[in-house]
Formats: sequence, structure tokens, C-alpha cells
Amino acid sequence: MKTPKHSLPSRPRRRLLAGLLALPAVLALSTPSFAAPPTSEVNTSGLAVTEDTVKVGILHSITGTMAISEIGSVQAEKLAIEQINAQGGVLGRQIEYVQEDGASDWPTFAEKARKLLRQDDVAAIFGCWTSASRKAVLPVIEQFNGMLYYPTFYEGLEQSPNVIYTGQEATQQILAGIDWAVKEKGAKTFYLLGSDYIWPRTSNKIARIHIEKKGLKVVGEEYYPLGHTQFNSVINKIKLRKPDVIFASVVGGSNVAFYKQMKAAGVDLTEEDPLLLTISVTEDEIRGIGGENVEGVYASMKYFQSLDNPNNKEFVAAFKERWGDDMVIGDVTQAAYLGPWLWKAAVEKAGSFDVDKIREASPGIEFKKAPEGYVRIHENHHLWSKTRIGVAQTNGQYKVVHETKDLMEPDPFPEGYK
Amino acid sequence: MNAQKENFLLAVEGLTVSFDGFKAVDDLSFYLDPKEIRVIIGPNGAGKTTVLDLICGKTRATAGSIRFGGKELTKMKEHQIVHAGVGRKFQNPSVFEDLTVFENLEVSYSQGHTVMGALAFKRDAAVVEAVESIAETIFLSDQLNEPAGLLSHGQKQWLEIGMLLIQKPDLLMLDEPVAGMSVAERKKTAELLRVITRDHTVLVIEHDMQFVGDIADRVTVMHQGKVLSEGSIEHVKQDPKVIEVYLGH
Amino acid sequence: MKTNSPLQWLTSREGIYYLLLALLLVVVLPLLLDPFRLNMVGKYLTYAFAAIGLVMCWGKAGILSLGQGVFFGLGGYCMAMFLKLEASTPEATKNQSTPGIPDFMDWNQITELPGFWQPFHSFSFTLIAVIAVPVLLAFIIGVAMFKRRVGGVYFAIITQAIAAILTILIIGQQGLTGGVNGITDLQTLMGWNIRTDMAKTTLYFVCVGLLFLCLLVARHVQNAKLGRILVAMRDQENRVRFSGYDVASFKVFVFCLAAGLAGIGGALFTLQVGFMSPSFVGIVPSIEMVVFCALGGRYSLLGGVYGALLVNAAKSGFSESFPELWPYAMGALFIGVVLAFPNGLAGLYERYIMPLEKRLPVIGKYLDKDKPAPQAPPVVSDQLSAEKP
Amino acid sequence: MFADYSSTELMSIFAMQGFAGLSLFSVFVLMAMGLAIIFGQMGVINMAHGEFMILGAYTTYLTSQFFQNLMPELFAASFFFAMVLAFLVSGALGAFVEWAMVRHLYRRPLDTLLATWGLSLILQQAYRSIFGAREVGVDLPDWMMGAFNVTDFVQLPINGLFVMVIALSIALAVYLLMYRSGWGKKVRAVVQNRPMAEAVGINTAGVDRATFALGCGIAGVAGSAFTMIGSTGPSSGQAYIVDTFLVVVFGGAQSLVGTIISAFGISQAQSTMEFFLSGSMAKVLTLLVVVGILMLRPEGLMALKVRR
Repeated sequence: MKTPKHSLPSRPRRRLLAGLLALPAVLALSTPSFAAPPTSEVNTSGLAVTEDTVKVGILHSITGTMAISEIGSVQAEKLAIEQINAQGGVLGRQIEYVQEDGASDWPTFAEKARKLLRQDDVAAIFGCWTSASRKAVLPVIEQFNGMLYYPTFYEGLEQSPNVIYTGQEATQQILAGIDWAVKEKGAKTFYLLGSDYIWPRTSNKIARIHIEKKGLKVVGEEYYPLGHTQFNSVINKIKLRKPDVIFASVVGGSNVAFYKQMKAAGVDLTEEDPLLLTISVTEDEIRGIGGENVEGVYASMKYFQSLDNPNNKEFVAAFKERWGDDMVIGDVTQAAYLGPWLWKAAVEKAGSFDVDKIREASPGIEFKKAPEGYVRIHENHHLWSKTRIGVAQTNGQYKVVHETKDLMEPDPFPEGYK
Repeated sequence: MNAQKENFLLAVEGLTVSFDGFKAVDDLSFYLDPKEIRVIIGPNGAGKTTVLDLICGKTRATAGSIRFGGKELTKMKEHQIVHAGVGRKFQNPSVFEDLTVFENLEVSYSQGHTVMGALAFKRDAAVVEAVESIAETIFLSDQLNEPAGLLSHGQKQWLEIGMLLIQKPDLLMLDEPVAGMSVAERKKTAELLRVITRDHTVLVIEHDMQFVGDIADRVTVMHQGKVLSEGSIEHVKQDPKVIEVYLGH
Repeated sequence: MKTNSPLQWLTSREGIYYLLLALLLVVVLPLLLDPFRLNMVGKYLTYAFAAIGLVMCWGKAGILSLGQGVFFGLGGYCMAMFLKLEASTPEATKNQSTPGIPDFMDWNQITELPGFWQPFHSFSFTLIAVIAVPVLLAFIIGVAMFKRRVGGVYFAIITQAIAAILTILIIGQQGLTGGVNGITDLQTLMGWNIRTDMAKTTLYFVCVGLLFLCLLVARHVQNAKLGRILVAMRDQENRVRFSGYDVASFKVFVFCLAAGLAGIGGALFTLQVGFMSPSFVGIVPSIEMVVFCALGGRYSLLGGVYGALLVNAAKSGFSESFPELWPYAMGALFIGVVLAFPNGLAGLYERYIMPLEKRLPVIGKYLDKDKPAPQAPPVVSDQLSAEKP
Repeated sequence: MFADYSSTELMSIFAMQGFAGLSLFSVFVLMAMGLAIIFGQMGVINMAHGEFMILGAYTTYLTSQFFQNLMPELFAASFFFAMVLAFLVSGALGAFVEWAMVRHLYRRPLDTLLATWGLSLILQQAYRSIFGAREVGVDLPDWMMGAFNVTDFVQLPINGLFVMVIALSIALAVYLLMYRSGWGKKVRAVVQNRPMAEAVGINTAGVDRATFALGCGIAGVAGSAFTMIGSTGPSSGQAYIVDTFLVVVFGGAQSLVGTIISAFGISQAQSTMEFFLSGSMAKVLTLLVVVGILMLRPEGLMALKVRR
């Protein structure tokens, strides 16, 4: 493994550092930018920066099976870039983006990341969605010392100096969700259900440990292949085991089948017997599933389109204006929107586009205009953020019923949850 | 009985095969002496081709036995039956159209029949000689380097016969060897068969009674999967049962 | 086989084609392309191994396998397992609950390296396994299917189902296999960093060298009597059978040959790309490999190589310039090849370019001296269909 | 394993699992009927079969949108209208594809596989361009939602029953058409001996086109029915293709009855195993068993024994 020039602080020191670093970050952000500094000063590592432009990459699947999920992220990233440009760009330079298609194929992601870094010399890449695509891209990003802003909530267990994780890692989403279900809904028994790959499996592992720590019981754990569309058997099992909570991390097209079949099998989720708590169904997915099929489903995430705060209202309005009135915005889309803004803040704080300097500047960066409220980059390159519980309505939106009091600390390598 | 059996080259006894209940060959028995030329005749659907299929292993018998030179063929695989010395020509000429005449004969040459053997096979003088001599027998010396696909229908029939000969089989089975041939080709084929029959046992299916009369030692008449009559061509021509079957409807 | 010495062969028409390809791969491309693009060509070439296998298996012997990706993937996984073990030293993984095992195992609460991973500590074992594992699986499938005379469309669909099974299995057993992410973050081969430009360029040349080796092996098989029997089998299976051949064992052989070639390709892919994932074991890559082969010309070994190069280059090119259009272009390519020139590029070349060569005063006369071996039959038709069980 | 449950619960489990198996069965039958005609009868390996299904699903989506927005009072009946439309749209595309592509490939069945795979790429991307990459949700009329409560524990979902009824009606219709009508005789005549069929005055080109269109139309109806239980996205069709081919091959390609029996066997096996094993392993085991049996019996379950 290549050792980065800047090594991450060891774990015990992190909390302390976070507080210290936050202060200068606020100061840095509040400094107004003057006339654009010369290129030779802000770009010492051969990036595609000119006197008035800077190139970044957008790398998502816009074809293939993952396009469904990733299109929203592309839209959000483009919107953020356009907004930044309208405000005068970064260090006086307009952002130009090179968009590449990962085509839902992991080696293609790696190949395109390579192209973006080696041929286009982009200053940062906003992209990837699935863990597999990130894992494929990661060695490339590290080798050529690029900067990746990764938007998806994911399983954790990773902390690359060259990645800023703008979505939540597993514990942020799961612990808050389960705590809420236990405290507010008196849940005692849980049924864990997921698609068969690393994120659901890791999430359920964390969930199981957390549940068992509380002395409560997991009565079933089940995985189905990605794209599976027949859930009648598991629905029967659930009916039989009578859990208080179904903890679901089913992804993609399987969701549609699962919720439709739940409803058809006579499980009325609004009765909350059992209660369904998901960490994977955003507003985006609901469009495909149909609002009436998920009514009463609870989701544990950091962002819902219905969040009631001025930042979000502005963001939602801008998004709809740019991409159409019928757009919905899910958790990942919002996280993708944070990427360009956090990068801009880091560039301005570092006064340079150089990746090494951005990396150094990143921890402690705050973004107060975040639609989700307020976020701050932890030294482990993940975001401090609040977790919310929303309940799905027939109109396809979540109604927020709970919000963690404090920002949850990101903990990609959770002690005691391995 | 057993002692008697040993004297036959081919002994077919109680042979039966049924397709979904339809008995195409029904309790059939006949015997071939070494160097005998036997012709099977019979109306369409009598089960003639099926008999050949059964002997060469293409179709599996439901019951009965086929003994060939002391070996039980019904239990053997097709290629083992060939190695035991049974060669079979199909009704429609089946030669390898993408290969040249030379290569067609070479493929049938009795060496390099295993995967490794075929990989290590060298075209040595013995091979060339064997191929050329057979080519002469089957009137194709001038076409040795032509793709078989370009041959006429009759030439393909000859080539297929040549491909059997080069295997040096003890028993040759020919399914309508002159079907679809011109008169001239027919004559040449009869000539060819006469050469062949000098040192092979031959089992032929044929309709052309003139041709049958020319070559057959004995004739077996089949009808509805059974032997209707057997004997010399004159004998079966006189047999009222045969006349009934051929003319009665 | 009519040529006696290698030199004579190299100056024959066929030899010149091989020389031209060598010139392109060894001289022209390395001079024209930067290391990044050259590495991409190297990646495409790994598919050419699978395509050569398909030319032998499908073009020559008429067995359409939709499981070529399985063998490619298995070869790739074998190599990836070795590299992953090398990368997972106790030092590099000291943050794990169980240091010294691959990271994804640790995430899945596996505390001990599973038995079947153990031998992959050895490089020589790995090299053997890269070929042996795919061949063994192909042998089992081949014996089971061909001895039962499963052929044609049925064989294609069953191999496709096997590809599906293996994909689900690899994804489902993620503690042992890395799941859907695959085996990632591979860095060194026996201490040699495979991520540098220098290493990638070296690997490219290794890949080209092995490709020619495989081409020559395949060519040897094609020109031996075995090759003629394969073609004969494709066209008249029964005649071959009743000429005394155990058809099934020949099919098993060529299927295993294709699997072995694909396995080598897969291992080189892992080395050049730096990871392996179940997406290469699946149905889509398997079909794509068939397309490389079909585009290049299913009867021509060199056609397979050019097919793999061109389709992949087109795919990369299209997806860079018109990301939303490339599926249309790819789809149109499939349909166009099949409808308009079923013998692929090799067929086109024979039909349109070869006659032109003769008009060139010097080259034409030179090339005319040896008669071109007809690579493809005049009419393509699947004899396989006649052979439904 | 069963010790925790009372006997009534056990009875209910078996009843519900049986029903789960039946609904999987009807899904398989729907998918396989169209393919049984196209692949089993015509020998065309249609890899774009899933995309024809999804075309039906999108047609259903558009129809239901249309009714919801313009004629809400008729919305309850829109589904039947949508199914007819799905049949026609998919059938029309099928006829076009047959004319433009498939008819040139009847002598090369394996090449149909490649060409239709290309077609499936094009169709998927076309759906993506037209309907967007996201999945669309089809709203169902209220009467289709919910379930009959047979006992406290056993509920039969109405849309599941509905899909089952559609599946069986289609199977019956196909059977009558293929085996009890003059047209079916023509189709089988063409399949078995094309030159002869031509010689006796059958318009083989017309029969081919109609047969292919029929198969695609049925795929469209299947897609329409699937909107009730599955997802509708550009790539959703891909999920079904391997299963569908296995069902048809396993049944014995030329036998419709075989297709139904094999759909029943595979669905029951899979849903039973799903109850005892994890979903992934159940799927792997089911496929393995199917492949294993196919190796022992390559001609499938219900193949005719013919003289070859």
C-alpha cells in the first residue's frame, strides 16, 4: 500500500482533533475570495487547470442496470457545479466537467477513472455508487493520487486518504435506526433481510450485534440474489416468526417485487405489525415501487426530500427547476450534491487544487448550506451528520418523525461491531 | 446352437426395437456367413434402415442380440463397433463437404482415432499410398484435392464407400448405394461393389431389383419389422407372401 | 503442414498474416500509444485468448459455449487469489481482527484462511491452477454433457445456466470469494509492483507473447488431423462417429482447450487490471466473448484476435464520446455482423480484399504462389440444429 | 426445525408455501409460454424475450397513466385494456423484428442468439432513453390490492390469484391454438418440414411471422401481468431470461405440456428450498438440480421419442 504523505491520525486522537480543526475551517470558509491567483501557484501537480477553468470528472453509470440509481447523483453533481460556477467558480476558475460512463461494469469504472486521471488530469472525481465500483476505482485513485467524492451510504470498513465519503457509513444509519425502534416502538424481535452482497451483510452484522447487545433477539436473517423478484417464501417466514421489526436492506429492482408482494400478501405496513425499517429505500426507489405499496415503511437515513429547513427548500426548488418538476431527491442524490461543494471549500481553504493540499485541508471542513442541515468532514474522511427516521407516505415522500439530537460520528471501523 | 453361431460373421437374434410402443423391428433374426453378400429388401417402413441403425449402434435395441465375430454389439458404443469391423454407409451421402477428398479419406484412415493419436498423426507415405489406392478404386483419383462439397451426388456416394473401405471393415453395410444415381453411375457402382465383395461381407439395402439380382447371394425380405422371406433372389420372387406384400395392395 | 521449416512458413501467406499481427502488437501499438492506452489494449488482448478458444470450440467444432466467461473468470480468480494472499501479509493487515487473511474475509468474520485458499500461497501452484481449474471444470461439464450427446442450442443454454449458478455462488459466498466486489486491491506479483507504468507495459508484452504462443498451439491443433476431425464433426457428426471416432472425447478435448485458453486470458486480465470480480463469470461477458469471435470471423484464429481488439476498442471509444449511444452501436454491430457478414471480418477480407491483392503487381504475384487455404465454408449453416437430442 | 410451531401453524405454513410456489409457477408459465412458441416451436433463441415482456409492462404503465389522468372513472377496468394493448404492441414489434431480422436466420439458430442479444441491448437503451433510467411504478386499481383471508394466518393475495388466472388462461389459449386449431396445425407443419409445408400450399413466411408475433405478444401480456408483482425498468427483463430458457428446455422444448410441468416442478422445488435455505443457496441448488437432470435426460421431461 502506498503511504500517503499525510497519514491519518490514530483513532484516540481523532475526537480531540475534530474540535480543534473545526475552528480554522470556519474562518477559512468565511474569507471572501479575491482575484484568481495564478495557475502556477494553485496547481503544482500538473492538473488540468488554466487561468480561468478547472476540470473535474463525473463518473457514474448512465447505462446498464445501475443507471437507475446513479442518474440522480449525476444530476445533483451537475447542479452543484453549475451553482458554484454561477457564484464565480473555485479560486476564480469555472469548473468544467468530463463525464464518463461506468456502464454498471466495475472494470469499466476502473478504466474510466484511469482515463480521467491520466488523460484528462481532472482535479477531482465525483462518482461511483456501488461498493464494487468504488473498490474497483480505489487502487487507481490511490495510485495516481486523485480525489474521489463518493456519495452512497455504504458498509464502512474503508478509509482511503484519497476519498471523501459524503454518504453515511453503516453505523451512522443503523445504530440510530435500531435505537429509535427499540425506544419509541418497543421493538424486541428483529428479522434481518437483505440483498446478497457486502453492504446488506455488513449492515446486518452490525445490526445483529447492536440488537443482541441490548439483550433483544434476531429471529431471522435472510439474503436474496441481486435482482431476485420472488419474496413469497420469506414473507411466509416473516409471518411465522412474527418479528416486531423487519430490518430491510434489499436494493434495486428487488425492492419493487418485495414491497408489492408484502402488500399483496396482506401485510399492511401502516399497522406496524411488524414494523418495517429500511436503510435502502429512498424517495428514488419509491418512484419505482409505488407510494401506496410502501406507505407506513420507516427509513433510517440522513436526508429526506421533505426535510423542513431553508437550505433544503432552496435545494429542492433548484433541483426541480434544473431537472424537471417530477424529479424526486433521495438520500444519495443529496450526498452527491455535497461533493462539489465540499471540494470547493477544501480547495479554497488550501488555496490550491493540489490533491495533497486538499487532503490536508479537508478534515474539519464544514458545509452550512447543506440541504441536510449541517455537515462537517471528520478526520476519517467521512461526514458528521444527523440521522433521521422518516415514514413513507402514499405520495412517495417521507414524513420525518425523528432526528438524532447530535451529529453522529462516522466510525468506519466500529470497535465491537466487527 | 452356440457352436453353430460361431460360424456366422453376424448373428442377429430376437432383435426388437420400439418407438413409443410402435415396433419398428419385431423379433427379427437372421445370420450372415463370412464373405456373403446379403440384400435386404422390403416396402417402405419395413424397418430396413432401422436394422442397420441397430447393428451399427445408432439406435439401441429394446431386446434381442447382435453377435458379430463373437462380440455382442448391442452393448458397445458406435466407435467401438466400427473398430470391431463394421462399416456403415448412410442413405443420404454424408461426406465432409468442407474437407478435400484426400482429407475425407484420411479422416477415415484407421489410425489416429484417439484424441492424442489425432494430434500426433503424421501424413506419412503409408497413409498417402492407402488413400491413393482407395481413390483409384472409387474413381476419384483426379479429384483428390477438391473439396468434397463440389463433387456430384454419385461421386459423393462413392467417396463415402471409399471412406468405409479405407477402414478395412469385415462387414460393410450400404443403405441404398445407387439411389439417385444416373444410369452410367449405376453401372460403375455395380462394378465397384463387385470389386468390394471379393473380400468383404456386405449387407445392402436396395430397391432396384435388377441391381439386387446382379449382386446378391441371398436376399432377406422384411415386412412390418419382421422377416417375411429369405433365400435366393429367385426363391423370394416366387414366395406368395412376398408377392402378396408387394402387389397385394 | 506442407511447410517444412519455420522460415518457409513465415513467408507463406498465413505466416505473413501472423507477422503483420506481431508487427502491430509489438511495434506499432507500443510506439503509438501511451502506457495508459497500451494497458487498455493489453486488457482487450486478454479477451482474445477467450476468443481463440471460441474459434476452436465454436467455429471449428461447432460447439457454442455460453460459459467461456466462467473459465476466463476462474483463471482470473486463481491469479487473484495468489496476488491477494501476497497483499495480505500480517503487516499490511494488522488492523484486522485476524491479521494475515484477505480483508474481505475479515469483514465476514472469517478467522482462518479456508483450506482451498492455502495452496495459492505457491506461485507455481497458481500457474498450474490458472489452466488446470478451468480445464477440470470444463472436463467435468464436457464429459457429463457430450457423453449424453447434449449439443447445439441445449449445450449453449446449459452452459449459460452454469454461468448463472457460478455467479450466484461466488456472490453468495462472499466470505470466501469477496462476493460482488470481487478480489480487489492487488498490488504486487512476487514483490514486483504491478501498478506502475513500467510493469503494465512489461505485462503487455508478456500478454502478447503468450497470445502468440496460444495462437500457435491452437494453429497446431487446427492443422493436425485433430483439426480436420473437429471440422468433420461439426458438419457430419454421425459420419465421424461411424468412421470409428469417439466423438464425445474430441468434443471434451476442444471444450477443455477453449477453457484453458480462457483461463490464461483471465489470469492475464487480473494481472493487468488489478482485480477480479464475478461480473466476468456471468452471462453477459460470456456472450460478449462470442461476439468478439463472431465479429472477427468464427472460423479464423486471427479473426478472433482482431474481433476482440476491435469490439473492445469500439466500446471504449463509443462510450467516451457518446456514452448514451454505445449500447445502440453495440447492438447494431451484433445484428449487422450476424445478418450481413456471418463469417465476420475474416470472411469480408477473403471476399473483398484478397481479390484486390492479386492486382498489386509485386505482392499479388508473390502471394499467389501458395494457394490460400479456404478458411470458411461458402455457406454458413448450423449443422448443430440437425443434431438436437 | 418445526418443533416451535403448533400444528395449525404448520398447516398454514404448508398452505402458504404451496401458494408461494403456485405464484412462482404462474410467473414461470407466463414467461415460458411465449418462449415455448418461439424457441420450442420455431427454434429461435430469442434473447430479447425479456425486453418484449418489459415492452408490455411499459405499455401497461402508459395505459394506466392515461386512464388515471384522463378517464379516472374507468381506471378500475384499465388493466384489461392494458393487457390487450400490451399484446398488440409487443406482437407488432415482434412481427417487425421477424421481418427485419429473424426470417433471415432460420437456418442458423445459434446466430439468432447473437442477433437477438444485440436487439435486447438496443431495446434496453431505447427504454432508457424514452422512459428514463429509473424504474416506473404502475398503480393498480384498488380492487386488485389486498388479500382474501382464508384463516387468520392464510391470506391469498388477489393480484397473485389474478396472475395465476391469467397464466392458466394463456396456457389454455396457447394449447387450443396450437393443438386444436387449423392454424396450429400449419405452425407445426412448418416447424417439422418447411419445404413440404410450402409444397402443400402453406404460406410459410406468413405463418412464421404470425407465430413469432404471437410469442412476443404473449411475452407482452406476461410483462403486463408482472407490473403487479415485479419492477418495471429498462433492464428488468434480463432477470428472467435464464430461468425462462431453463424452464422451456427442462420441459422438453417442443412440448407445451412439458413446459407447464417443468414450470411447476422448478417453482415448487425453489419455493420449498427457499423456506429451508437462504434465497441464494435455494436458487443455486434449484439450478444445479435442473442442469443435473438435463444431463441425464437431455431431451427434457416430455420429449417425444422419434426415429432418428
